[in-house]
This record gives sequence, structure tokens and C-alpha cells, in this order.
Amino acid sequence: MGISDLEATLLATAPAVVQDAPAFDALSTLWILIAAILVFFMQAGFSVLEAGLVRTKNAGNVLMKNLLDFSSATLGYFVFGYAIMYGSEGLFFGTEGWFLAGIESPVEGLPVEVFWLFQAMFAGAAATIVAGAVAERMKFTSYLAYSFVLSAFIYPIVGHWVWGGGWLAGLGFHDFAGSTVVHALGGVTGLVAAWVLGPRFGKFNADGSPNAIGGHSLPLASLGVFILWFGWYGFNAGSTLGMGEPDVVARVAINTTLAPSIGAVTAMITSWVRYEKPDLLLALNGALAGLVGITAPCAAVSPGAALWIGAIAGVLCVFGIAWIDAIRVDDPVGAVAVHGICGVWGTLAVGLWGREELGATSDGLFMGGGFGALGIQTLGVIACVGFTAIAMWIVFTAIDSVLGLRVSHETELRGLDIDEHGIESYGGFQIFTTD
Amino acid sequence: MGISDLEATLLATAPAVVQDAPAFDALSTLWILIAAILVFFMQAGFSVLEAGLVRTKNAGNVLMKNLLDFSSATLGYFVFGYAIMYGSEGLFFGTEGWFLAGIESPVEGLPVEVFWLFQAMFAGAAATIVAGAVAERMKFTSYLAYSFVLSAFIYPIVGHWVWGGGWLAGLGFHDFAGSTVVHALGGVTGLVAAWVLGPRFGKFNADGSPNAIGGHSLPLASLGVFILWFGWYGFNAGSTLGMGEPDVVARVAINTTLAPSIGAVTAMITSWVRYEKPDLLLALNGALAGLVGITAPCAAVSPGAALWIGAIAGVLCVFGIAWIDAIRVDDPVGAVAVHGICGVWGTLAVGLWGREELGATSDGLFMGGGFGALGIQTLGVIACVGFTAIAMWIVFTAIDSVLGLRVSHETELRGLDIDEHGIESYGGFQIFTTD
Amino acid sequence: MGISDLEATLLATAPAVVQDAPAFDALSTLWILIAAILVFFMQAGFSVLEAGLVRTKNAGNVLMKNLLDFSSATLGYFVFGYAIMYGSEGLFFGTEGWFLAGIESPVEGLPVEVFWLFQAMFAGAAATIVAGAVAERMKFTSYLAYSFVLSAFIYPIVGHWVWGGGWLAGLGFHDFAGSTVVHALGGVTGLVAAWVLGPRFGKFNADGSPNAIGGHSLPLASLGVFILWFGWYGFNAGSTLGMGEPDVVARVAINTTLAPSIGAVTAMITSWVRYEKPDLLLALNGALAGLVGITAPCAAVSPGAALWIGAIAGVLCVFGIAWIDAIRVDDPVGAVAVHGICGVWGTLAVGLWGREELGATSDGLFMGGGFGALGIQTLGVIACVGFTAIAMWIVFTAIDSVLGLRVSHETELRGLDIDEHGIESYGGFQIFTTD
Amino acid sequence: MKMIIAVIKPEQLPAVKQALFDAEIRHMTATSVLGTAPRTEQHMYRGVKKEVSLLKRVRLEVAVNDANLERAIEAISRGCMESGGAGKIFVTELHDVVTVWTGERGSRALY
Amino acid sequence: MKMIIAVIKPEQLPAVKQALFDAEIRHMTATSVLGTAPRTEQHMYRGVKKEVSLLKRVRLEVAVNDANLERAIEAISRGCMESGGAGKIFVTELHDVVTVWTGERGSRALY
Amino acid sequence: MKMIIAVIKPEQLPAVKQALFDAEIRHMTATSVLGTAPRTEQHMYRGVKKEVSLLKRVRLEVAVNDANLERAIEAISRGCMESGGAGKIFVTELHDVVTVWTGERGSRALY
Ligand SMILES: Nc1ncnc2c1ncn2[C@@H]1O[C@H](COP(=O)(O)OP(=O)(O)O)[C@@H](O)[C@H]1O
Ligand SMILES: Nc1ncnc2c1ncn2[C@@H]1O[C@H](COP(=O)(O)OP(=O)(O)O)[C@@H](O)[C@H]1O
Ligand SMILES: Nc1ncnc2c1ncn2[C@@H]1O[C@H](COP(=O)(O)OP(=O)(O)O)[C@@H](O)[C@H]1O
Repeated sequence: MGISDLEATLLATAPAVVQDAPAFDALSTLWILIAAILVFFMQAGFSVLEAGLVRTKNAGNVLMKNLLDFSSATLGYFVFGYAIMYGSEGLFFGTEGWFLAGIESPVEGLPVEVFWLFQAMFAGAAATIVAGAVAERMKFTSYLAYSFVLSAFIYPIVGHWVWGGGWLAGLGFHDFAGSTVVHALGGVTGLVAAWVLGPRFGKFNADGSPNAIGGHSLPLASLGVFILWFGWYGFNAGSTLGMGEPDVVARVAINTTLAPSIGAVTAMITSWVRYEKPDLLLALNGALAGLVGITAPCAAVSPGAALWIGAIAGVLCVFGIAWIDAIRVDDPVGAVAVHGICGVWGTLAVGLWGREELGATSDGLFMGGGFGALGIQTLGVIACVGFTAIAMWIVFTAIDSVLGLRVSHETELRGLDIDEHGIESYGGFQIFTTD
Repeated sequence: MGISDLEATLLATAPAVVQDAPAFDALSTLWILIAAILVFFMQAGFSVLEAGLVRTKNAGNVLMKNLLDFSSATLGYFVFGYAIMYGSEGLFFGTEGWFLAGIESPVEGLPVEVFWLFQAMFAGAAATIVAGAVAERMKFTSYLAYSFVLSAFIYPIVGHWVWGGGWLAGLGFHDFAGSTVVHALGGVTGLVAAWVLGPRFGKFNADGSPNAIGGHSLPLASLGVFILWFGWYGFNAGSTLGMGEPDVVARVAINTTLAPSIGAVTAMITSWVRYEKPDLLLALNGALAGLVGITAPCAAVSPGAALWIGAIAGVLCVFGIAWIDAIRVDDPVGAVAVHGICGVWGTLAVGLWGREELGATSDGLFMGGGFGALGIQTLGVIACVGFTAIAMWIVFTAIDSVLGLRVSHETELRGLDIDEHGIESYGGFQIFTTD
Repeated sequence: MGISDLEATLLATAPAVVQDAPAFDALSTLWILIAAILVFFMQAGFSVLEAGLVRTKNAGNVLMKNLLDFSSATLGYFVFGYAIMYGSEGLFFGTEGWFLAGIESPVEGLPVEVFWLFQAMFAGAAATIVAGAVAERMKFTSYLAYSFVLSAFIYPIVGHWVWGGGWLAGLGFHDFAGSTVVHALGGVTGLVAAWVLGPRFGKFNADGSPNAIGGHSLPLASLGVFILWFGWYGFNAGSTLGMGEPDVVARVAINTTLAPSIGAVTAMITSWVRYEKPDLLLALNGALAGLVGITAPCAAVSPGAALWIGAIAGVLCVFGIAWIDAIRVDDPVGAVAVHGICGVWGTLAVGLWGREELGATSDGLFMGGGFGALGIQTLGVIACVGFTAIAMWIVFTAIDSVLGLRVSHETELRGLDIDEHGIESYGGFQIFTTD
Repeated sequence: MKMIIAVIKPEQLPAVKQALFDAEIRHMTATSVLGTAPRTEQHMYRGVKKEVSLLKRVRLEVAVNDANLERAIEAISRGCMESGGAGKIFVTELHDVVTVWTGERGSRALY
Repeated sequence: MKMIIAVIKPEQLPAVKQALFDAEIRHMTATSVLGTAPRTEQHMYRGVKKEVSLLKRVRLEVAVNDANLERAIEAISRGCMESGGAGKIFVTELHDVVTVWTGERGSRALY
Repeated sequence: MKMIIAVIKPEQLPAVKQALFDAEIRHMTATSVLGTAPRTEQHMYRGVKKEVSLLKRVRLEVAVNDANLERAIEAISRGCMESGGAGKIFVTELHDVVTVWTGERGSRALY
């Protein structure tokens, strides 16, 4: 007995209910709350993944950045962000509901606090993606400044365009759970930041060839990826914003499983072929690439298409990581390739395999829908990524001139843990700090 | 109510069912089950947090204590605890339902097993808080003894007063999810224990000035805090004991997000001002402080008030930690400040920002309700904390005289892992065991 | 309000709804989705537990195996496994629904994608149990081959017998959540694999007496166990396949708490008595043993019986681990004893404490039902374990002759991380690689 | 000049360090090492005896002038005795010493 | 007396230890170190070549009497040869030895 | 032959290694150690001052021929100076060297 039909009936009986108090859909509220909690946990995943991929001397700094960017993101999103993103209709941004005052959730039946919670977790995720790309060299204060701006203003604006009833929503741009809004946005911000910051000492040789600067704990990195995958079920399946259509939730869930699975496999195989050995970090990145890739199309494509999308994402991320090195940008954790490149890929994939009957605006290219959907998806990606890149470039250069973005060379050698926080991440262990 | 009425309707259609079995509220049952599972996971958070904050030579011992105190807590709560806490009305303790035999859940529509599960997880949490405060020096056997007594008898008695229909409930004392019942109780027990045990070798100099004895893994500590925060959504939002009022659940959830976020920020700023550098451990403790602080008022205050409560909790925990050192009590993980002091703070906060329309017994001081609520909250805190302190002091001195509370000086130097369990926490790593 | 009125209306309009589209039970769908997500997270538990129990030089390899066996398991289960297990009735295996094409879920009201998801997670778990038993010496390629075969063919066949309407289901064999289907199957596969592979270099002395080869991180191992326990609530309580009977879900949940709790305690006591000191790893294994043991009977026994089952499982696993050593099989993580032996125990326990009124086929021996149930349970165990052992022995010898199962002696000494993947699990740490 | 190498048990480090400070010997280098022992310790690992033939030790290097050699050895010995009595001391010839910052060499570089 | 310092590859440790035991040399101190190598190894890290110029090595210290010096060197060499052949041995003068517990000094302290 | 033992700060390692390479000294053994320092550093731990009396240092061992001794010392000193100036160098007599693989001994084994 599906809630879906109930909802239908609800709308009939609704008016009666509405006048006194808004009628809440307890089941959908529970689901979105749980989804939000799962997405929250992704923060833990990001922090251990990124910590594991840096050297011991910078692990604490990365953990600190992950904790504080999330904290300030939720605060910034509470005060400004939500109002800009969902406060009111408008082509470019909303203007009501600062501090969540005097507004209701756009989703019928959901208390606004739960809807906000789910959205705030997304803002936190977008901000935290960057921590990895700027790891081991970015000043803590400057990082705080950046992350507040991103989650309080930049992310909400882009979010408004796509999800808040903005101009891209109007054009039928389809990004179900945020391949572009969250991941490509985070990825491109990481790219701009890493590029403005410059590479870590010793990352590139005089001739521009890259050196590997290894992380310090694969178990942490691997645990981080599993936690992220775990939370991603909330991220994608929760974007249904309710339990009204159990079959959609189910489809999203299976796609969110198949894409990362095959992504891990194809990334591993690619690494095997290119580098002789199956690489753990690339396989882990491949799983994340599959997750990022399926985030936009998760509801609008069939499991079969999800396999294609994930498989290609896995390959893309391996080449993407190599390409980022080739253009001499230093991204210690591969955030740009995984979130940026695969985020774009996932968004475009909606234009290839999306199906109208499954909720896409129109059938994708391979579904016989022609180039229409693909065109709109491309436009949307260019708009969001372009705007973010320019806006963040301004933000970073501004911060740089005021606070300075980068720590001193000595601090970089000694490690940010000691110099910026006066802490040691691993007391008692004998460690080669400059290995 | 929610589902329950429809069950009623359902039962109409299925009269056969009605007379024998009680009607269960499937949605609420699911929510409380999930909440209990989330609270269970906090156990993992406590264990990695506490393990990360001790030295390598004692990490295994802390992990062991965390596993066993939870195990014995659930057993003790099954055999004795639940009956004392919820077994029957009565001013001071209940007396029915040993082994859960022949009783029903006090909450309409919830199977007693699920209600028990949720409550048992709380008992486990209360017991485990202490593991950190007594770390690196308390005998394993004595720890087992203490934790069984706490979770089987002491905690249930206090719990009965507040939640089991005891005298404090009668007076209108409001502790929604347990700032006092769980956290202040655990914190004060830790204080008594740490005080009776005495400080670790080398913690205080002759002149009483404290030395820092660093933990061994910030990544573990930080992961632990994220896991705790994750589980806390179950802890607080689950204390609604059902999905009957989605808006209350939603309010609890948003407050449980804003308070720790701002707590982490204010704690970091305080540490920055006081100690020149932004400290990771204090920021992490600040997040926990915010969570502990909002636990009592989470349902009865607005998000705005939650920000105040969390912000003050964050500052409180930094000063609290320094104060504990100043009175020469050695609390390796800061449990007393975080759970004890902020637990008290959170309970009193109900008397300041609590609102009757949101479920508080009466409006708080800042809500124009005068000192009434604040008075009752203060009384409740004094009663619970006082009783616990006295009872546990007796328990610890008793255990001390029978089993001895503290390990030998040699064992302390060599580490409890080797001497008490014959294990090494980190095989293969080159470690300075006495660093 | 919310749902309640709807449902009410539903009961009226329900019949009308049914004819057009399959009506989904939103609540049950949500529960099974969440349960599947919890079971997914067990993968993270397995990977950190197993990584923590091997030496640093092999940690990355274990993590890689855990990631890839899960990925290939879901793919294999999508293409072949599900069809074989649930595709169609039939005594020995199903033959429809390859790629999930054109079939519906056997459970009324559940979208097939969600049902598949839950089942796929089980297949992944079965495959991953083996990773621990073959750790530190099995070739990566051969491991991939094995895990695909297990999850795509072997597991689904056994699963079909018991859960897919096969011959054992017909006989009334009761394995609620998979003590046999998942755990005994994984355990016996691990036994066969470890036996065919032979022990690690230095595990057994010339006289056959075993040496201990310690793991490298107890915190990881301990975190892994907590994650597994956390996920197990989804594993067992989710096997209700819906929220139709809240009281059953509740009973499963409480049993899934009491059994591991007492298992940890009895295992600790046993280790204390046998080896003078309370052992952390054995206590952790005891908790897992309790979980494995209660998996089959979790729904059909009372909490009291769960205590017995868990307590005995805890003792069994300690002796089991010693016994595996005694027969000179090298199981680095104790998977055979925990999953194999306790899986068998749990299945038989249904024949001892199972109660018809609680869902067992017939009352167990101690419930006055005589030997009937016990006989069928024994038969089922023998059939499943026997078939698996033979099938896997063939598989492993086949792989051995084609790819070779074992790495070279040099690789084993240097570690699989460097030789098979060219990675270091802990960069910067000073480590005795051959300790 | 001599280079003293003392191998002690980790738990002896505080006592030995103290003893050296009392003897006004303030400079040393410590390394955590594995050392053999007369009798092998036995740990338990999941119920299996673990013959630990290499035990955790701390290796202290102390460079001193010939004049201070005996004082240093006595100090170390005292520290060891106060904390269990284990410990082995090796003395090697020290040919030269350089303090980079001052460029001082020879025994003067030790002050 | 001499102090022998042998730097070997980690995987050579079991063989070398065995060889020393067979030669009835039972005491040693092991440290995990990083050593340069004639040819640098190449690891892969996320697809990027990683020039590892400092490789994991084990540094063994063995103090022996002059009489046993050659026996010890042969034993170590044998152990190294059985396990790949890498390895470097350094021998320094040992001026004195002290066993704290007994107070014995000089070569007698080595037994 | 001489065995040079240099104790430097971790962040000095790159510079010192480079300086030695420039002086064509390519072989060395590095250990991470804890060393005392003239002035103790102060870290903060949860707001409590942490007197770190033993600081992370890197211990470099370089075996050279007498002919190269000064060159090596200069190189190390230069490297240290370029990177802060801390650092202590100890020189001990080296009685013999063996390259296991070739069996070469004495100073020839150093090439
Ligand atoms: N001949 C030797 N060569 C090198 N190291 C030695 C020698 N004899 C002893 N040692 C080192 O000194 C440490 C202490 O030796 P000893 O005092 O005999 O054992 P213990 O410390 O257990 O009493 C040993 O663990 C070993 O590391
Ligand atoms: N001149 C030297 N000074 C100090 N240590 C040296 C010297 N030559 C070799 N070593 C140490 O001995 C180890 C083994 O040297 P070698 O046998 O040449 O390399 P490999 O072990 O790779 O064959 C080196 O890794 C280094 O740690
Ligand atoms: N007399 C000594 N014996 C042994 N080691 C010494 C001695 N003097 C200095 N060292 C080592 O050399 C390191 C560097 O010494 P020094 O240059 O005085 O301190 P810093 O490096 O802080 O300037 C010290 O940390 C210590 O490890």
C-alpha cells in the first residue's frame, strides 16, 4: 500500500488540514532526517580520507579544517545561505528567510527544519571537498574565511539556480542530487584554490615532472571512502525529499550501488594497465568517481545506464588525476579529478541516458531524445562551473592579499600541525617528518 | 500519535488481532529502533576518541574497557536496571520487570523490547563516559565492577527520578534527552573516580602545575567525535520516543546541529585567544560540549537559543578543562568538563530559554517565565549530581578496599596493555613507550 | 496528524489502488533500504577489522581485497546471482531475472531494487569473510577470481535452497538471517582456502606448534567490530523484510544486542581462565561470535534463549580459534572459528530454543518440541556446509592450477603491499616490516 | 672523547635521564630499538604464545669527554639500578666533534 | 672488542638473526632505519612515479670480542647471502662494555 | 676510515642530503631519533604547556675514508647552515668495512 497514492488522497483532503497547522508527513520527515544524518556522516568520511592522504605532519591541520568548515558552513547556511537558496523565487537568488525566520519548507509535508538540515549538510559537503585540494600548504585562517564565503554565498547562489527555482531550473536543467551543484562546484573551487596556491614544496621537478608525495595511512583513507559511500545513500536517495514514491527511492539506491562498484573496478583495471599494478588509492577514487558520476542521473536512468556512467567515471578519474598533474596543479587527494571532472561527467550523462518517464526533463541522446537534454545539461554545467570559478578566483585572490593564502616555507617543511596548531598528530610514534 | 490512530482503524478491520496483541505503531517503532542503533554507534565513537587521547601503551586497555562496560551495561540493565528505572511508578525506584518479564513499554505503540533497547544504549553511554577520565591507571577488574554497578543500579535510580515517573518528574524537572541523567551523571562519576584514583605519574609537578601527557592519535580522536555527533542525532531526536510529532523531531535535529557547530567555533576561538593557537582537541571538545549542552533543552528551545547554549558550552568546556587541572584532578580526555560541567549547563539552560509552548514545563527566565523553571532545574541538577557523587564515592572506595582501584607504578610505566592484557596495540611500529 | 489521516483514507481506498500499479509499502521499503545501508557499512567494518589484524606490510592488500570483493560481488549478484537465488522457484536454483530484468520482488510491497540491494549486501558480506582467512599470502588476482565465483554462483545456490524457495525451505529449515547461508558458508570457504593455501611463513614450528603473528592495530580492529555490530542490526532486524510486524523487529533487535554482549563477556572470561589475562581480541571475537550465533535464531527465540546462545558462542569461538591452530590451519583473523563454527552453532540453536509461536517451523528441543527441528537444522547445515566445502575446494584448486593461489616467498616476506600493489600503508612511520 | 651507547628498557628512561641530569650531563640522543634478551618474554596473542625474541629497548647515545666518562657511566648505572637493574653500556672512541653553529671542534664542542 | 654495525634489508633479518644464533652470537640491537641504495627503487603512488632514494633498512649492532669478530662477520655475510646478498657491515673499536646488573666491565661483560 | 654521525633537525634533511650529494658522498643511513636541546620547546596540549625536552631529530651515519672526512664534514655543515644552523657532528674511528655482495673489505668496500 504505497504512500504515493496516499499523498494523492492527501492533496484532496489537504485544504481541510492546512488552515489550522501544516500537516506533516511523518514518514517522509523521518526519511529526510535519516538521510540528513547519513550525509552528515560523510563529513567524517571526508576528514579521515583527506587526513589519510596527507603526511603525518599535516594530518591534524586537515582534520581541523574539516571540523571547522562544516561548523561554519552550517552556521553560514543558517544565517544567510538558506535564504539565498530557497528563501524566495527569483532568477538568481532568494532574499527571504534569514535565520530561517518566517518561512515554510518548499516541500509539502516536511518541517522546514528538516528540509534545512538536509540542505545544510550539502553545503557542508561542498565546502569540505576543497580541504583536500589545498592540503599541506594553505593557511588555516584563510581556509576558514574561504569556507564561510563558499557555504554562505557562492554555493547557495548556484543552488538557487538549479534547485531553488532559479533560471536553470526554469530551463529544465536536471541535477537530481548535485553532481554539479555540490561536486563540480567543490571540485572547480579546489582547482582554482590549488592553482592560486601553487604546488607543495617538492611536488614538481624543474622540468615540470611530478613527484609523488605519499599519504600516511591507507587504512584511514579506505575507511573514509567506505564512510562516504555509506553516507552517499542519504545524499542521493534522500534527494527524493520524501517517501512518496518508494520505487524512485529504490531506483536511486540501486544505481548508487552499481555505479561506484563498477567505478572501483574500472579504475583498478585502468591503473593496472597504465601502471602495471592494481592501485588501491585509484580503486578507492574510482568508487568515489562512480558515486559522483551517478549523483545527477541517479533517479532518471536505469541500472544498466548506471553501470555505463560509473564505469566511465572510474576510467575518467584515473586519467583526470594524471591530467591535473600534467597541468602542474598540485591536488594532494585528487579532489579535482574525482569531484570536478566526474561531477561534470555525471551531469552530462543525464543528457545521454536520462529518461523522461523516470523523471528527466526529456529523453537523453542514447534514449532517442536527441541533443536537447544534452544541450541544456551542458549549458548548466558551463554556467555553474564558470560562475564558481570566477567568483572563487576573486575570493581567493582577495583573501590572499588580505590574509595571505599560503604558510611559510619553514612551516611547510616542519608541518602545519606544529606551526599552526602546536599539536602532534601521532604522539609516541617514531616518524620521519620530512619523508 | 501519528500512525497509532490508523492502526486503530486497521484493528477495526482485523478484530481478531485486537484482543490478544497490543497495537503497535510501526513508524514510531522503526524510528526508535533506528535511534537506538545510532546511539549504539556512539559506543564506537567513545572508544576511538578515548583510545586516541591516551598513549599507545594504554590504547588497548581503553578499547577493552569500552567494549566490556557496554556489554555488562546492557546485561545489567536487562536484569536489574530497566526494572528499577521503568518497572513501576514510585518516588524513588521501580520494582517490577526484572529480565523484562511481564511488562509493557510505557510508551503507547512501542514494543517494550525497542523501548528497552533505546534505554539500554543510554545506560551504556553513561557508563562509558567514565572510561576516559580514569584512563591509563585504573585496574581493569575494578573498572568492570564499577561499570556494572553504575549501569545496573545508580543510573537507573537517577533515571527513574527524571524519566521513570519519580519525584523529579513530578516536580516538572525537564531533561529531554539526558544532559543531567546521562552526561552530568557520567561526568561527576568520572570526577569522583579520577579524584579517588589520583593523577597519572608525571601529570602534576611538585608545585602542582600540570604537565601535558599527549594522546597518540588525533585522527582516531577526531573520527570519534564525528561518530559521537552522528549518533547524537539518535540520542536527542530519538528521545521524542516516536514520530507522532514530526515538527518536534525536526526542531530537536536542527538544534542538535547548530549547538555543536557553534560550540566547536567558540571553543576554538577561546583556545586561540588563551593559548595563541587554534587547538584541534579543544575544538573537538567544543563540539561535544555543544552536544551535551543542547541535550536537555533540545526540544524546548528555538534554534536561536540553541546557538546561545552551544556557544556558551564551547567556552565553558575550555575553561572547565583548565579548571579541572587547577584543582589537580587528572582527566586524560576532558570527560568531566565536557560531560559534567556542560551537562549541568545544558540542564540549567532549560530554565533560561525553555518555552512552555515547545514542551517545557514553564517558560524560562529569558522567555519571561521568571525564576520558577530555573529553580526546579537547579534543584534537579543538585539532587542528581549530589546523589551520584555520594553513591559513586562509596562504590569506588568500596572497590578500592576490596580489589584496589589502581595498577602498580611499574604497570603504569610499562603500560596497561602489556601488563593487564599482554597485548601490544601497535605491532611493528617503532614507538617511544614512555614518551 | 500527518500520515494518520492518510493511512485511514488508504484503508478505504486501498482496493481501488491495487489494480493499476503494484502498490508499494513505503514504510517497509524505507526500513529495508535503511537495513541494506547498514549492512553495506559492515563492509567498512570487515575491512578495518581485517586490516588491523594483519601486519603493516599487508594492510593495504587486505583493504584492496575488501573493496574489490564487494564491488565484484554486487556486479556478479546483479548479473547472475539474484536470478539464481530468487529468479524462479525450483528445488536447486532459479533461472530468471538476469540483470534484474522483468521480475518483481518476492516480498509484496517492496520494490525489487530494494529487495535486491538488501540481498546483494549479504552476498558481499559472505565473500568478504574469506579475505581475513587468506590474508597475508593469497594472490590478489586469484582472490578476485574466487570472490566473483562465490558471490555470483555458490552463495546464490545455497541461498536459493534456504531463502529462494529451494528444497531446504521446503523441509522447514529455519535460518532467519543467515548463520548458515552467509556466515557458515563464508567460514567454511575460509577454512578450505586457508587449508589449500597453507600457513604463512613462520606460523607453525617444525613440531607443529603455532606461533602468534600479531596484527598491527588494535584500534582499527576494535573499531571494525563496533561497525560490524552496528551494521548487524540491519542484517538481522532487516531480515524481517518489512515493518509489518513491529514486535518481531523489536525482538530481533534485542536479541541482536544481548547475544553479542554476553558473547564478549564469556569469551573474555574464557581467555582469562585459559591464558591468565583478559584478551581484547578474543573479547572482540566473542562479540562477533554472539552476533553470528544469534543470526539464525534471532526472530524465533526469546531474549533469555539469546543469552544462552550468545554465551555459548563466546566460549566456542575461543576454543574454536585454538582448535583451528591445532589442526595447523592458519587463519590470521579467526574467521573460521567466528563465522564458521559459530554460524553452525547458531543454526543448530534454532533446533534447541526455537519456538513455533515466534515463527520457527516447530518448537525446539528445549521448548519441548523434541528432536524434529534439531534434525532438520542439522541436515540443512550439513547440506550447505558440505556443498560449499566441496564446491569451493574445486574452485580453489582450479584457480591454483591456472593462476596460482599463493604469492612468492619473497613477496610474503617483503609484504603484499609493496610487491602486489607498489604501495606502503603507512608512509613516514618507522616500522619493523618483518617483525 | 668517548661516545657512550646505553641500551635500556623503555620504562628505565625517566630514571636514567634524571640521573644524567643530576650528573650535569644534559645532552643525549635517544632511539627506540629492538634488543635481544637473555630470556625471551612471552606475550599472548589471541591465546597463542608469542615468543618475543626482540624486545623494545631504548638506545641512548651520550658523547662525553674522557674526564666525564666514569661520571657518566656511574650516572647511567645508578639510573638503571633504580629502575630494575637491566641495561648494557658500550663505550666507543670519539675521534672528533663539531658544533655546526659555532664551528667549534674537538672536546670544546662538547660544552 | 669491536662493535659491528650491519645494515641489511628488512626481509634479510630472519636469515641474518638465524646465522648469528648458529654462530652462538645471541645478543644484538636492531633499529629500523632508512638507507641510501646504489639504484633507487621506484614505487607508484596514484600513478605517479615515486623515486624512493631512502629505502627501509634494518641496522644491527653486535658487540663482540676481537676473537669472535671474524666469526660474526662471516655469520652476518652468510645470512645476507642466503637472503639476496645485499648488506653492508661496519666495524668500530669498542673501548669498554658494562653490564649494569653485575657491574662487570670489559670483555667479560660480553658473556 | 671514519664513521660520521650527524644529528640534525628533520627539516634540515633535504638540505644536508643535497650537500652530501654535491660533495659526491652518496651513501648514508638515516634514523629518526629524539634529541635533547639547549632550550626546550614548548607545545600546547589542550591548553596545557607541554615541556618537550626530547625533540625529533634525524641521525645520519656516513662512513668515509680519511681522505674524504673533511669534505664530508664541510658538506654536512654547509647543509645545516643553509637550513637554520642547528646540528651536531660526531666522528668515530672505523676499523673495517665489508660489502657482503662482493666480499670486499676495508676502504675499498667504501667505493
Ligand atoms: N653483545 C651485544 N651487542 C649488541 N647489543 C647488545 C649486546 N648485548 C646486549 N645488547 C643490547 O643490550 C640490551 C640489554 O641487554 P641485557 O641487559 O643483557 O638484557 P636485559 O635488558 O633484558 O637485561 C639488549 O636487549 C640488547 O639490545
Ligand atoms: N658509506 C656509507 N655510510 C653509511 N651507511 C652506508 C654507507 N654505505 C652503505 N650504507 C648503508 O648500507 C645500506 C646497504 O648498502 P648497499 O648494500 O650498498 O645497498 P643495498 O642494500 O641496496 O645493496 C645502505 O642502504 C645504507 O643504509
Ligand atoms: N653530548 C651529546 N651526546 C649525544 N648527543 C648529543 C650531544 N650533544 C648533542 N647531541 C645531539 O645533537 C642534537 C643537536 O644538538 P644541538 O645542536 O646542541 O641542539 P639543536 O639541534 O637544538 O641546536 C641534540 O638534539 C642531540 O640529539
